[in-house]
Amino acid sequence: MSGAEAEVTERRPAERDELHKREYDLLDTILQDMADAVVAEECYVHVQPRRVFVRVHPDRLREFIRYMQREHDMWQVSTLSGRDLGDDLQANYHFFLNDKKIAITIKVNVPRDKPEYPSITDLVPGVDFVENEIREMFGIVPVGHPNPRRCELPENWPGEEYPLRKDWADPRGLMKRSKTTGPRPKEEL
Amino acid sequence: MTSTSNRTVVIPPRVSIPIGPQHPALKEPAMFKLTVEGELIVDAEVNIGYNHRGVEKLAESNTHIQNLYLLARICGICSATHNGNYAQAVESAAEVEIPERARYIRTLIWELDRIHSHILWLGVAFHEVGFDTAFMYTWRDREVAMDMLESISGNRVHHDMNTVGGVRRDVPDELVPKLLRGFDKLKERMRYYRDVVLHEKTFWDRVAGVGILETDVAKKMGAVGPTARGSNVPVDVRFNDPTQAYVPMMDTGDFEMILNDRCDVAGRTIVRVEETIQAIEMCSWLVKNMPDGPIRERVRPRIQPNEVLARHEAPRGELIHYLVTNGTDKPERIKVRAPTHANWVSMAHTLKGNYLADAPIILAAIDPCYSCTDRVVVVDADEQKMELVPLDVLRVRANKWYKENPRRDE
Amino acid sequence: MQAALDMIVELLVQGFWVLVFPGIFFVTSLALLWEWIDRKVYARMQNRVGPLHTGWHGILQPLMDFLKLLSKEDLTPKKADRRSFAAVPVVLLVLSFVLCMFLPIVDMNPAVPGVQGILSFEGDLVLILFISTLIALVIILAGYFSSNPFGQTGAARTGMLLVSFEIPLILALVTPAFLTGSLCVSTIMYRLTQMSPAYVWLLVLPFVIYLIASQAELERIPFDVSHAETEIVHGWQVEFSGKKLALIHMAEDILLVFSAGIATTLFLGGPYLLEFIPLSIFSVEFAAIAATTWVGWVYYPLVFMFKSALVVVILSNMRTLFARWRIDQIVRYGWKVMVPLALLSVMLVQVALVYAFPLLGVM
Amino acid sequence: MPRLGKMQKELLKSVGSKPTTVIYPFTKEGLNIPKGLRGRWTYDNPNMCTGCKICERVCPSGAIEMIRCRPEDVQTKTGFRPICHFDRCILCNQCVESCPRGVLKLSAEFEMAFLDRNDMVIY
Repeated sequence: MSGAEAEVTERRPAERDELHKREYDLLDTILQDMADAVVAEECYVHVQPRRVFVRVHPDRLREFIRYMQREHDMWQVSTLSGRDLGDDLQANYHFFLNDKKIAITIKVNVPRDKPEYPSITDLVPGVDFVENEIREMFGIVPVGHPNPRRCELPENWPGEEYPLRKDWADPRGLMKRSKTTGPRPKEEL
Repeated sequence: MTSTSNRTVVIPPRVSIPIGPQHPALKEPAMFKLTVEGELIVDAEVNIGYNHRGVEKLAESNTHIQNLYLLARICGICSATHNGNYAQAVESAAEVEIPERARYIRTLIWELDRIHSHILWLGVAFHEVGFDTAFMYTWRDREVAMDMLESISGNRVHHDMNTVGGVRRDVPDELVPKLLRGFDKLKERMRYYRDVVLHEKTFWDRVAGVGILETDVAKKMGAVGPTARGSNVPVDVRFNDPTQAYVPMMDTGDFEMILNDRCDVAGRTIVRVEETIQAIEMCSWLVKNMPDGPIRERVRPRIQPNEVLARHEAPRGELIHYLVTNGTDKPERIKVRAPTHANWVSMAHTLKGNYLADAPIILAAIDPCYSCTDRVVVVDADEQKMELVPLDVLRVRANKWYKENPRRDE
Repeated sequence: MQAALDMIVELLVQGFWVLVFPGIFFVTSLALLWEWIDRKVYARMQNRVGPLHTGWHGILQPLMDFLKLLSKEDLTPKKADRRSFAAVPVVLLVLSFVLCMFLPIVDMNPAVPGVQGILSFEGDLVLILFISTLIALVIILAGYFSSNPFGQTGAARTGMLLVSFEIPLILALVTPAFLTGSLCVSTIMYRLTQMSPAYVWLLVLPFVIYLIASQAELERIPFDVSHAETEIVHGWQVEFSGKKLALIHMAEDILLVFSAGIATTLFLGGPYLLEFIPLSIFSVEFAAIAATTWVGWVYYPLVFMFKSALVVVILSNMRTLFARWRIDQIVRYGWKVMVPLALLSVMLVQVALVYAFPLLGVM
Repeated sequence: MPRLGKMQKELLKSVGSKPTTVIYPFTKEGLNIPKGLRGRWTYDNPNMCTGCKICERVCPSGAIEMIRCRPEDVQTKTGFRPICHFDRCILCNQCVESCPRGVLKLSAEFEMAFLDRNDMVIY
């Protein structure tokens, strides 16, 4: 699954019609205020109502979060989901602006060989557990996490194996043992 | 009498009492290490992840249809929410409009699932506090909701009503009067239980002023669902981000979000009971003005590449499905954030400062829904050390110990 | 030779009394019956069926549970002191049997007027109170012997609970003694039946206090914080298993028999029922027949069981009605509500005896 | 104002009324089983089956297995027919919906307890 093909076709930007007016106002204010911290061509309003996707440089993430909390009163954190884009890894922070009633997803891309980005647990305590989870599952290390501990996988799980990455092909055949259709390694898909 | 001048205040030694992973108060295992001074909980640490089954990795190799059933099996009580939310995610990924009647039936199943889940929680809360009579009564009256669900979907727990593009079974017209009668009976019983919750002194003493979660702390720690609404935090996906049949229902304007500013377990209990009554009114509204028409839409199994954030108000809180499709009939990535996962962070905060006897009711107050793997905690009393021991190591140790001192000559 | 024979017969008869009829066998079967009544009433009030399959409507269920527990494996924790750990259930059982010996079920001693229990002597009320405190002490020691954090917490809670409910229990039991001026349970009961009904109104408040205090002594629902299964996993009973647990459950049931028995004896008029009817053929002739002939041996136990069953039903209704209080709430209500109420009732009785009754000319 | 003994009236009322618990193995009348209950998997009209393996592919828990046709069976074009290991089956009714010929059906029978897992197979 080459990264480029997913890049091109994955986003469904909505046209600037009356239906998505509020989302586009929010997006414009964000692009205007934090132009340098944001990768402009990958920020868009989704066809689905009340959804905005924004991509931020890893080193400017904390500043962007503080800006959003200050300007747009963003306090409702939903979750943090990781993604494997082939050549680099992506962490998506999902927030919900309660008064504007818009769900904003902040994407942070980190290179596969050095997957680190500054953790935001002290700004948003709600992401404490999910940052540990993304470190175990994807190997994306949120630097500066107050108590990094193993919270999802068992203790004897080898440290360097990250199960949710696409190239993790289940060396010990755990998946094969389950008699369901079971996932086959990437190449058989 | 000792003279009061040199009276020494004895601070009870700090004892660390592990509640879990196997404990009668926890229906499913998570490990809470409570540091206790006498009867007061001084520090609490929440260890979860005992029931990680790798659903997200498995879901990446199933087709969307099979994933509907896999995700429904994540949680036994609120399976309709996972099922419905995933169907909703795939439909918005395929950008397909499902028929109006299917929306109404899907929302009806969601609300019925909320009713039976809240009544189940009320019974468990009564049992945690030792009020077994009310536990028996609430679970008897829950059968009315379960029978309705069974007559509509054919199965008590895993309804599997939704498929990509609509609903699988229709609500026949001769069933409607039976449903309305059931709703009235349920509403009358729920009013009685609201009365019991407010007026039974022994229950109210155990619930009032226990497990305080202030509003700003709840906001900061990302609490969701009745736990947050019990602390006056306006978090409800049905009102903030309505989808399916919630859109016309919110337009009528005769339902509004239920909030309570008590910030303790009593507040969460009242919110859940009020929500059940509101859910019953929603259900009767849905059944009364349900439009007729088709209930399914043909959707090709291969979904166009898209990334979708589907949100739904599960009985326990806000459920998130972040779905990324890649053109094949299998999802590229599906992230499932169950509502209980969000409440763990605020759980450690609410446990502090309460009595040990309140721990079970506080744990039950967030209505936790998690399940188990094979880990156990070995607490060595004399060396005061505690280690997490996986089951197979434990089994090896047990066999070795029994070999050394066989029981016969004891 | 004749004396030896008489002595042997005397021993056999005494043995029969102590071991079989009003003694151990009768009390144990009564304990199982009360547990069945308790579970059945508890279930029917919760709209359930309750024990059903063993015997008529599940009447043998408590016996089956007892036998099943006897056959289970009996473990002793490594850290616990083996001998004292094994001694606790036996001591509890023996103490509860001794307590039941003072109940006047059948007339054991015709010399003294009124129905006398097996061991009735002047001053056995004080001994009863001492033994019930002793049982509380043994329960606390059981918690510590089991060397388990849950066990120790349970034992500490039992201690707090029983200390705060000992005083109301004592004051409630002592009030009938004030009225009748005797310290023997059987004599108190006999004199109460002779007194005029005005005295009965004085006993209503102590009866209520006694019921609440005995519910706390037996550690049942509103006060069962010491072995609350959802918090500390059966508290002080957590390490007992197999035969030891069976004996502990039997001891608890016999304590229930004793509590109900004391309630009927001191507050509900003991084994007398028909004698209270003012008609002469009942209160005089029948009383004489019952006191002397074998009729008493059948009539008195039946009345005793009937009244005890009533008390058991009241206790299990209390068990159904309430949720479990926290230990600090129990101790607070114990000292803030129960102790003042008990003192008030004692003052009421004194005022009535010294001032009101001479004025009203009540004998 | 909370007071003690709120449920006393309800308790006395239920002492008189019939208990709602159904003594299941002995009497079945209490369980109001609805008409459309999804129960045991049945291989209804074998002559319609063409052995197209859609049901095997679509089953979420891999409970359906295609085996060679028995001689007395009907002649399916590909010579295969489905059998169900219903210890794995989750009764989701997806195979019945996906089957183009309507060969399979879920009956309303829900008692499927067996002592041995190997003989929990429907032919």
